[in-house]
Amino acid sequence: MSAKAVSVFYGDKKAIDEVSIDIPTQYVTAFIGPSGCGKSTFLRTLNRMNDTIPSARVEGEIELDGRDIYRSGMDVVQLRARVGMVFQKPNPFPKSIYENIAYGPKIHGLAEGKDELDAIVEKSLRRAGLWEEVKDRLQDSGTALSGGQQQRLCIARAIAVDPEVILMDEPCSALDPIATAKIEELIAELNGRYAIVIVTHSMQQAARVSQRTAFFHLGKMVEYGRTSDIFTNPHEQRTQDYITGRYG
Amino acid sequence: MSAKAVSVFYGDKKAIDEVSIDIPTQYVTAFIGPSGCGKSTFLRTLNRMNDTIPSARVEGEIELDGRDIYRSGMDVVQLRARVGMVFQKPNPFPKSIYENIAYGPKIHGLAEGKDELDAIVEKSLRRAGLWEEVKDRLQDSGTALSGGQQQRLCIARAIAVDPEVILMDEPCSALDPIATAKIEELIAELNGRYAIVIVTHSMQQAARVSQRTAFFHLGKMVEYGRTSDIFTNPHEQRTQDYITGRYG
Amino acid sequence: MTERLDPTRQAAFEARLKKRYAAERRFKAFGLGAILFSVAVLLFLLGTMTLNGIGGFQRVELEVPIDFTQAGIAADPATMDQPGAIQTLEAQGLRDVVQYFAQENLGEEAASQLGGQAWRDVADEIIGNPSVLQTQASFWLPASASLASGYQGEGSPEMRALAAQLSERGQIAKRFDAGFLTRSDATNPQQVGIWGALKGSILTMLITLALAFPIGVLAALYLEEYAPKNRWTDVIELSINNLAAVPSIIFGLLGLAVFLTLFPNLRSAPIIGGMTLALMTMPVIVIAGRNAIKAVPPSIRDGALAVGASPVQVVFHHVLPLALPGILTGTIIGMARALGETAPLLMIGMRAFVATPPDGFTSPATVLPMQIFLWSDEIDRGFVERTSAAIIVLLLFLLVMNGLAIYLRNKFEKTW
Amino acid sequence: ACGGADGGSRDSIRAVGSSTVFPFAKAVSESFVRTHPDFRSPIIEATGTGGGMKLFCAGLGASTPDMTHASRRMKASEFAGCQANGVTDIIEVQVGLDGIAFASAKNGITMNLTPKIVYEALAASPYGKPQTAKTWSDVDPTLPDLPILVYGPPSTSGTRDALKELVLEAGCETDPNMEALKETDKDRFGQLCTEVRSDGAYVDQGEQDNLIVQKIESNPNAVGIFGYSYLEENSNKVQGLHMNGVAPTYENISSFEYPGARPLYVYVKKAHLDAIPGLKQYLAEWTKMWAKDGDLAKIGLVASPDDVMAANQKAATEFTTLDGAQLK
Amino acid sequence: MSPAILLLLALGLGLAGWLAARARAWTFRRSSADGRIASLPNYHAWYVALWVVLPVLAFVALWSAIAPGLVSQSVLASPAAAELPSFGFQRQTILNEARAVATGAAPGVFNPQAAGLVEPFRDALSHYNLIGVVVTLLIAFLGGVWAFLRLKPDFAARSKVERIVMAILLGASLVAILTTLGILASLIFETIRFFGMVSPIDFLFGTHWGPDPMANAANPDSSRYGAVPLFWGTLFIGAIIAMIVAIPLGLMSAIYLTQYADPALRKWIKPALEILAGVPTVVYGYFAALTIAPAIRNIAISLGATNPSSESALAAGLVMGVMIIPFVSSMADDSIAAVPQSMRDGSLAMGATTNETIRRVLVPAALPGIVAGIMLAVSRAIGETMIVVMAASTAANLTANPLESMTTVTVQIVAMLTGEGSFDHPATLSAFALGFVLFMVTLGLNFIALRVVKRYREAYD
Ligand SMILES: Nc1ncnc2c1ncn2[C@@H]1O[C@H](COP(=O)(O)OP(=O)(O)OP(=O)(O)O)[C@@H](O)[C@H]1O
Ligand SMILES: Nc1ncnc2c1ncn2[C@@H]1O[C@H](COP(=O)(O)OP(=O)(O)OP(=O)(O)O)[C@@H](O)[C@H]1O
Ligand SMILES: [Mg+2]
Ligand SMILES: [Mg+2]
Repeated sequence: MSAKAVSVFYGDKKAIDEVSIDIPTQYVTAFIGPSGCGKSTFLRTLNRMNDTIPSARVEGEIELDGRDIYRSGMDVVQLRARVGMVFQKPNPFPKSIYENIAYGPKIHGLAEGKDELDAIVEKSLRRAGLWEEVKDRLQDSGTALSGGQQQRLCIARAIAVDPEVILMDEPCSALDPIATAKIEELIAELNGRYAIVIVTHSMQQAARVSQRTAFFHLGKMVEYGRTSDIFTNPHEQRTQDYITGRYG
Repeated sequence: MSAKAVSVFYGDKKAIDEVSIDIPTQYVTAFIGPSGCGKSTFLRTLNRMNDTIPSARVEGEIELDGRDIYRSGMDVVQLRARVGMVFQKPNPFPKSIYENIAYGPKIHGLAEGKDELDAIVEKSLRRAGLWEEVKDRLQDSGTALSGGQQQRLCIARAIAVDPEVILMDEPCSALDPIATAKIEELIAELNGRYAIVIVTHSMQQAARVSQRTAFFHLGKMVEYGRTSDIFTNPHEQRTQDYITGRYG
Repeated sequence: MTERLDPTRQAAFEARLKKRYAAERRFKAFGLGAILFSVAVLLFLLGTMTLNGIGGFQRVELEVPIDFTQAGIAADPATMDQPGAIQTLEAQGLRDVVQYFAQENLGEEAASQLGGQAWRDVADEIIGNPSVLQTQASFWLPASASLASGYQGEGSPEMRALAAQLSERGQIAKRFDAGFLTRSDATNPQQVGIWGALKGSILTMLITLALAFPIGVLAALYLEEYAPKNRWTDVIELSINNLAAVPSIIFGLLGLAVFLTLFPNLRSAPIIGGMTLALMTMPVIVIAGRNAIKAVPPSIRDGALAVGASPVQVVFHHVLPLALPGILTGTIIGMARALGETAPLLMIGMRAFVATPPDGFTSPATVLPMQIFLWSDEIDRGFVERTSAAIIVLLLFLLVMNGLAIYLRNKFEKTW
Repeated sequence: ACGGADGGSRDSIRAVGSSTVFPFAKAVSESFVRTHPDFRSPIIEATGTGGGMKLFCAGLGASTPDMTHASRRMKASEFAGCQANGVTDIIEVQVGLDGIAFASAKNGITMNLTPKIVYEALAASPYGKPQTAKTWSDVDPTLPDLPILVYGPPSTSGTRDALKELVLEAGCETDPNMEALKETDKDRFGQLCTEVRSDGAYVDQGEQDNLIVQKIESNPNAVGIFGYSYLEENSNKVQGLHMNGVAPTYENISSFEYPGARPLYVYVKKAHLDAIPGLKQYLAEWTKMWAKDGDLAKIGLVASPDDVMAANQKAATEFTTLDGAQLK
Repeated sequence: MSPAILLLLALGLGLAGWLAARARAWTFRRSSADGRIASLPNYHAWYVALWVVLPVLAFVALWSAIAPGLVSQSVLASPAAAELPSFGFQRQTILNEARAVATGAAPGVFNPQAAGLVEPFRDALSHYNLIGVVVTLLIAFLGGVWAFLRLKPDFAARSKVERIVMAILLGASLVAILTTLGILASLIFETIRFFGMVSPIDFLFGTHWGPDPMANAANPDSSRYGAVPLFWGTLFIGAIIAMIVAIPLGLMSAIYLTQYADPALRKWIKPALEILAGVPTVVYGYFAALTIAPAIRNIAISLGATNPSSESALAAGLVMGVMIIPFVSSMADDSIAAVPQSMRDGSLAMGATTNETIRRVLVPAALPGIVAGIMLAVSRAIGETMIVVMAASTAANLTANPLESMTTVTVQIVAMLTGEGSFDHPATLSAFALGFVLFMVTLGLNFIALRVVKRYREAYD
C-alpha cells in the first residue's frame, strides 16, 4: 500500500499536507506525532473511512495493488474488507461475541453453512488470543467483556474477514497497562501475517511494537524509517525534539 | 484548612483513600498526579461541591477554623462563600461582565448601594488583572471574552466575595500558553492574600506556581511537601517515577 | 495577611442568610406545590371519571317473567339462525307478549316504562336459544331512561315513586350491563354500547399504524443516515417539524379537502380516518425515530463500515435494531395521541350516528373519543354515566399504551 | 364487499339534513338495524336542512345522499335545483311535527308572547330602527319590567332556522313596510327581520339545548328557546310560555295552533329505492314508529294529525312522488 | 380474478426468481478462486426478484384499472344487458350486484334484473382473467430472464438493490412535503374562494362575527364576517388564561423535578406528568364542561356575579392550561437541562442557594429555550379544538371578562363545517379561511420557536 502526495482537507482546512509513504506488508508501521498532527486523519484515508465525514476531501493517490483506491468505480465495501480497521475506543456490536465475529464473514459470504462460520469464528478468536477466555460464552454480549477483551474482540472481528492490512488507531489508549500489554503481544503475533499500521501517542509503544515509524507534525510527515533509527538517530531536528519530550 | 483521613466514595467505588493533609493559608498548594487519581474529587470535597454529585459520599473530617465542614448544621452556603472555586473550563455566566462579578456580592448582600458594588467589581477585576482590558465594556457579555480572559473573570468572580481559600481545578487546561502565563502570574500575585489550592496535570506548572505540592496516585496521597523537595528529591519511588515520566 | 474584612463571617451576613434560606424554602414549596397540583388534577380527573363512570357499566333493569308456554309463539328453531328471524318473532307478536307479561307482573304504569326496544333483547335471547320458547323464563330488561333516572333519585317525582315501589318488590335493579361492551351507539342511554366505537378505533388505528410507522421510520432513517446536507433536506426537515406542530384540526381540513374529494364514498370510513391520523402521527414518529437513531453511537457504524458493510447494511443490521426500542416508544406515544384525537375526525364525517359496528375499513364508523364527544352532547341524563364509562375505557387503553412506552423506554434506556 | 372508490355503488343508506330530525332518524335507524341485521347501518349526519337539501339535490348516484331530513318543506327553488340535477322523482314524507318552545323556569317569569313581541325584543334593528329595548316592558308595557334575557340557539342550528322562519319573520311582517320590503329587497328583508341582537340580551347557547334548560332553571328571569322535545323532556323543571295565548302543548302543536309549530319531513330519491339495499324497509320503519304512542313520540316527536299521517303512510309505502307545483 | 390473486402470483414468481438467482450466485461463488464474489448470493436473488415483481406490480396496477371496464363492456354487449335501465346509477348497481355474485362476493341478488347478467359476467371475467394471468406470466418471465442473464460473478447486484432501497427511503421522506403541500392546497383554494365573496379587510378587522349559513350565498353580508372576536377569544383562552395557569405551574414543575426532586420521586412524577399529557383532549373537554364550568359558575354566583355564563372562557382556559402544563414542563425541562452543568457549579461555588442559582443563572440562561417552549405551547393552545368545542361557546363576544362566554377560531371551524351550510356558502368557506389564519399563525410561532431553540442549542454545544 502506498500513498503519493496525499493531502486531506476538512472543508478549507488542510489537515494532511502532501504525505507520501510506502507501507510495507511484512512489518508493523507506527505513526507517531503530537496531538492534532493528523495521524488519525491519514490512517482513515487508507481505507476511506473518512468518506463518512462529509467535509473531508482527499487529494493525491493511494494505491493498493497498484490501483488508486480513490478512483471512481472503486468498491469501498470491498476495500474495507481488505483493509480492516480497529478503533481507539473498543466498539464491539451490542450482539453476542459469536455474532460480532461472524458479521463480517456473513456479509461478505465467506462461509458456506454454519460449520464453516464456526470455524472462522474460532480461528479469528484464537488468533486474537481471546479464544480461551470466551469459548464457553460465545453467546454472551460482546459489550459484557472487559475493555481489553473488547479491543481484542474488535481485532478478531477485523481478522475474521481476512484482510490484507489492519489499521489501528490508538488501540490501547482506552486500556489499562495489563490489557495494553496483551494487545501489544497480539500485534507482535499478527506481525508478518497482516500488514499492520498503528497510530500511537506513546513513543514507548511505537518503539516496542513497530519495525517502521513515521513521524507526523502539523499535517506533514516529517520523517519515516526504521523504528530503531528514528528513536536513536533521527535525521530531523523536529523528530529529535519530539522524542526527547521538548513538545507535545 | 486540614483534612483528616478523608475517603470519598462514588457509590461503592472508593475514589479517595484516607487522605490527610494540612493546607497552609499562606502558600499556593499544588495537587499533581496521573489522570483519574482523584485530584479533582479531593478538591471538591474541600468546599463540598461534591454535594452536587448524588452518588458521592465523604468519610473522615475536613476542618476549617477547627470545625468539621461535614458536620450536620454546617452552612454550605457560607462555606462556599469562604472557600471559592475556579473550574477547569472557564464558566462565566451568560450575563454582562459587571453582573458576573456583582453576582456574589449581591446574593450575599455584601454591598450596600450601587457605589459600593461598583467598587467591589472594580477591585476584584483589578486584582484579577482584568480591569484594564474590560473597564470600557463592563456591560458586554462575559461569554464574549477570550478563554484566558474568561478564566480571569471567573477568578475575579471568586475574589469578589473575599473568600479565604480559592480552589482551582486545572484552571489553565483549556487555555493557550499565553493565557496560561497570565493566569500563573495572577496566581503569584494573589498568593499571600488568599490560600490557594491548584490542581494541575502539568508538573512544570506545579513547579512554577506552588510552594507546596501533594502527589496523588490511585486515590491515595503518596507524598506531600515543599514543591522544591518533591521535584528534586522525592521520598517515594512512585513520585520519582511519575515526575520522570515513567507512567501517566 | 493584610486588612481582611471577612465579610462572610459578619453577623449581617448570617442574618441575611436566614432570609435567603426562607426564600429557598418558599421556592421549593412552590415547586412542590406545582407538581402536587398537576398530580392532584390528574387524580381528580381520573377519580371523577371513575366515580361517574362505574355506574355507566350498569343499567337499570326490570324483571319480567314470561311464560312462553302460554304465549303461543311457535317459532321453528331451525329458522332461528336465518337472517329474518327477528321479523318472524315480531310478526308472531313477541312485542305484545313481552308487553303483556310486563303488565301482568309489574303493573300498567311500570310496563309502559319498559324500554321500547326491550322485546328485542328477549328476541335475541330466543334466537340464541330457541328452547326457551318451551319454558317459563325470567328476563331482566332495560327500563326506560326516565324510570332509570327515577331509580337513581333524579327525574320526575312520579318516576321516583314508581321506582321506589318496584324496588320494594325487587323487580327493579341496577345490574352490570355486559352489553355495554358489545353493543353500539343508540339513542337511548339504556341501549348504548361502545363496541362499535371501539372497533372503529381499532380499525382506524390499524390503518394509521400501517401507514405512519413504515413511512415514519423510513423517513427518519433517510434523514438521519443518508440525506445529504442541502436545501432539499432542510425543506423536508422543516416541513416535518412543522407538521408535528400543526393543529390537529388542520389535518381534518386536509382530509376533508383532499381525501374526501378523491374518495367521496368513503366519508366516515376508518380508512379515511386512519389516513388522516397517519399524516398527523407520521411526523411524531419521524422525530422520535431520528432521536433514537441519533442516540446510536457512531462507533457502531464505524465498526460495521470498517469490516466492509455497505451503508444500507450498516443501517438495517445495526442502527435500526438498536434504535428500534426508541422508535417504538415514539410510535406508541404517537399512536396514543392519534387514538385520543377527535378534532380532525369531526371534519371527515366520523361523527355520524352508526348503530352497528363497522365490518371493514370502508364501512362507516365512529371512534371512541368521538363517541365520548357525541354522548357528552346528548340531552338525556343517562348519558352522563355512559360517557364517563366510555372515557374509562379510552383512558384504560391510553394508560396501557403510555405505560408500555414508559416501560420500553426505561428498559432500553441505554448509555453506550 | 366494499363501498368502493369506484364511485359505482354503496350498500348503506346515507341520510343528511336537519339536526331537529336527527335524533328521530337515529332512533329509526337503530330500530331498523335491529330488525334487519342483514342490512348495513344507515349513516345519518346532521348537516342542517339547507345544507342537506344542497347535498340531496346535487344529483343521483352513490356519492349523493339517498335522503334528506328537513325541518321545513322543500322550497320550490330547491325543487327546481333538484330537477336540474336529475333528481326528478322525489318522495316527500311528513314524519311528524316539532315546535320551538319558549320557556322559563318553573316559578320563573311568565308572559304571553306574540311573534311581534319576540321580534321587537330580539331583533338587531327592529323594523330598521336601532334596538333600544332593555326590559320586556320596553317592548310592551303589559309585560313585566324585567330585563330581556333570552337563551337561544346559535345561528348554525336548525332551531334557529325555525325561530327565524316561524317567529321572527312572522313578527316582522306585522309591519306593512316590512312586508313590502319582502317583495322588493329580499336581502334587506332578511337582514332586518332575522338578524338577532348581539348586545347580550340574546345569548347564543351553542348546540347544546340542555344547557339552555340548565340556564333558565337557575335564572328565573331568563327565557329559553329550544325544541319542543326538550320542553317535554324537562317538564319538571321548566314551563312553556304562551304564544298568542296558546300554550306549547302536544295538542296545540299538532294542530298548528301554537305558532312555533312546524312539520318535519324526510325526502327520498325514488331512483335510489332499488339501488340501495334496505332503503324501502328503512322508510317503512319510520311509519312503524311515528304513531302518537309510538317510539318516536317517546323521544319528543309530535305525531301529525291522523289524516296527514294516513296520507304520508301511503306516500312512504307506495312511493308517490312529489309534485313541484305544490311547493312555494 | 382479482388484483390480489395476480399479486400473489407475482410474489410467487418473484420467489421463484429469488431462489433461482440465489442458486446461480452460489455456483459463481463455489467456482471463484477465493470464495468471493462481488455481492452476496442474496443480493443477486433480490435483484432478480425485484425485476420480476416490480414490472408485474406496474402491470397489475394498470390492469386492475382497465380490466373492469373491459369486462363491463363485454357484458353490456351481451343480449341479457339489453333490458337494463338506462339510468346510469341504477344500472351500475345492477351490474355491481351481478359482478358480486359472479365473483362469489355475494350469495345472491337483491335485484331480479341482475340474475340474468351473472352468467355473462362469469364468462367475461374468466376470459379477461385468463388474459391477465397470461400477460402477468409473460412479463414476469421476461423480467426474470433478463435479470437472470445479467448475473455474473462480478455483477454489482448489491448496489443495484440498495439503490432501490434508497429510493424507497427518499420516497418516504417526501411524504412530509406532500402533506405540507396538501395542507396548503386544501386551505388556500377555499380561502381564495372565500375572499372572493368577503373582503379580507372585513374578515381580518371586522368586530362582528355572525355568519348566517341560511342567507343568500350569492350576496353575503360582509359585515357579519368580522373575525376579530374569534381571534380575541382564541388569544384570551389559549394565550392568556391557559398560559397564566400553564407557565408558572409548568416551569415550577420542571424546576422542581430537575433541581430538587430526588430520583425516586422523579421516577414516579415524570410518568404521571406524561399521562396528564396523554389524556385525550375530548376527556379534558368533558371534564371542563361537566365539572369545571359549573363549579366556576357557582363560585361566580356566590361571589355575587349576576348571570355568569356557564360556558365561561375561564373554564375552557383553565382546563386548557392544565392540559398544557406537561408540555411547558417538558420543554422547560429540556432547556434547563441544556444549560451546562458548569453554570450551575459556578453559581453554587459562589455560595448561592439553589433557588438563587435557578432564578439568577439557570432560568436566564435557559430563557431562549423556555420562551421558545412557551411559543410552542401557545401555538398548541390556540390550535386546540375539543376543549373549546365542548367547554367554550359559539357566541362571539368581544369582552375581557373571563366569566363571559367566548368563542375561538377552532370552535367556529367545527361549527361551520358541521353545521347547516353547504360547501359553496361563504359561511362554510370561512372555516377554511379561519383554518388558514390558524395555520399561518401556528406556523409562524413554530418557525420562530424552532429557530430560537436551534440557535440556542448550538450556543452551548
Ligand atoms: N471531522 C473533522 N472536521 C474538521 N476538522 C477535523 C476533523 N477531524 C479532525 N480534524 C482536524 O484535523 C487535524 C488532525 O486531526 P487528527 O484527528 O487526525 O489528529 P491526530 O493526530 O489523530 O490527533 P490525536 O493524537 O489527538 O488523535 C486536527 O487539527 C483536527 O482538529
Ligand atoms: N461523578 C462520578 N461518578 C463516579 N465516579 C467518578 C465521578 N467522578 C469521578 N469519578 C471517578 O473517580 C476517580 C477520580 O476522579 P477525578 O476526577 O477526581 O480524577 P482526577 O485526578 O481529577 O483526574 P483528571 O486529571 O483526569 O481530571 C476516577 O476513577 C473517576 O473515574
Ligand atoms: Mg487521533
Ligand atoms: Mg480532574
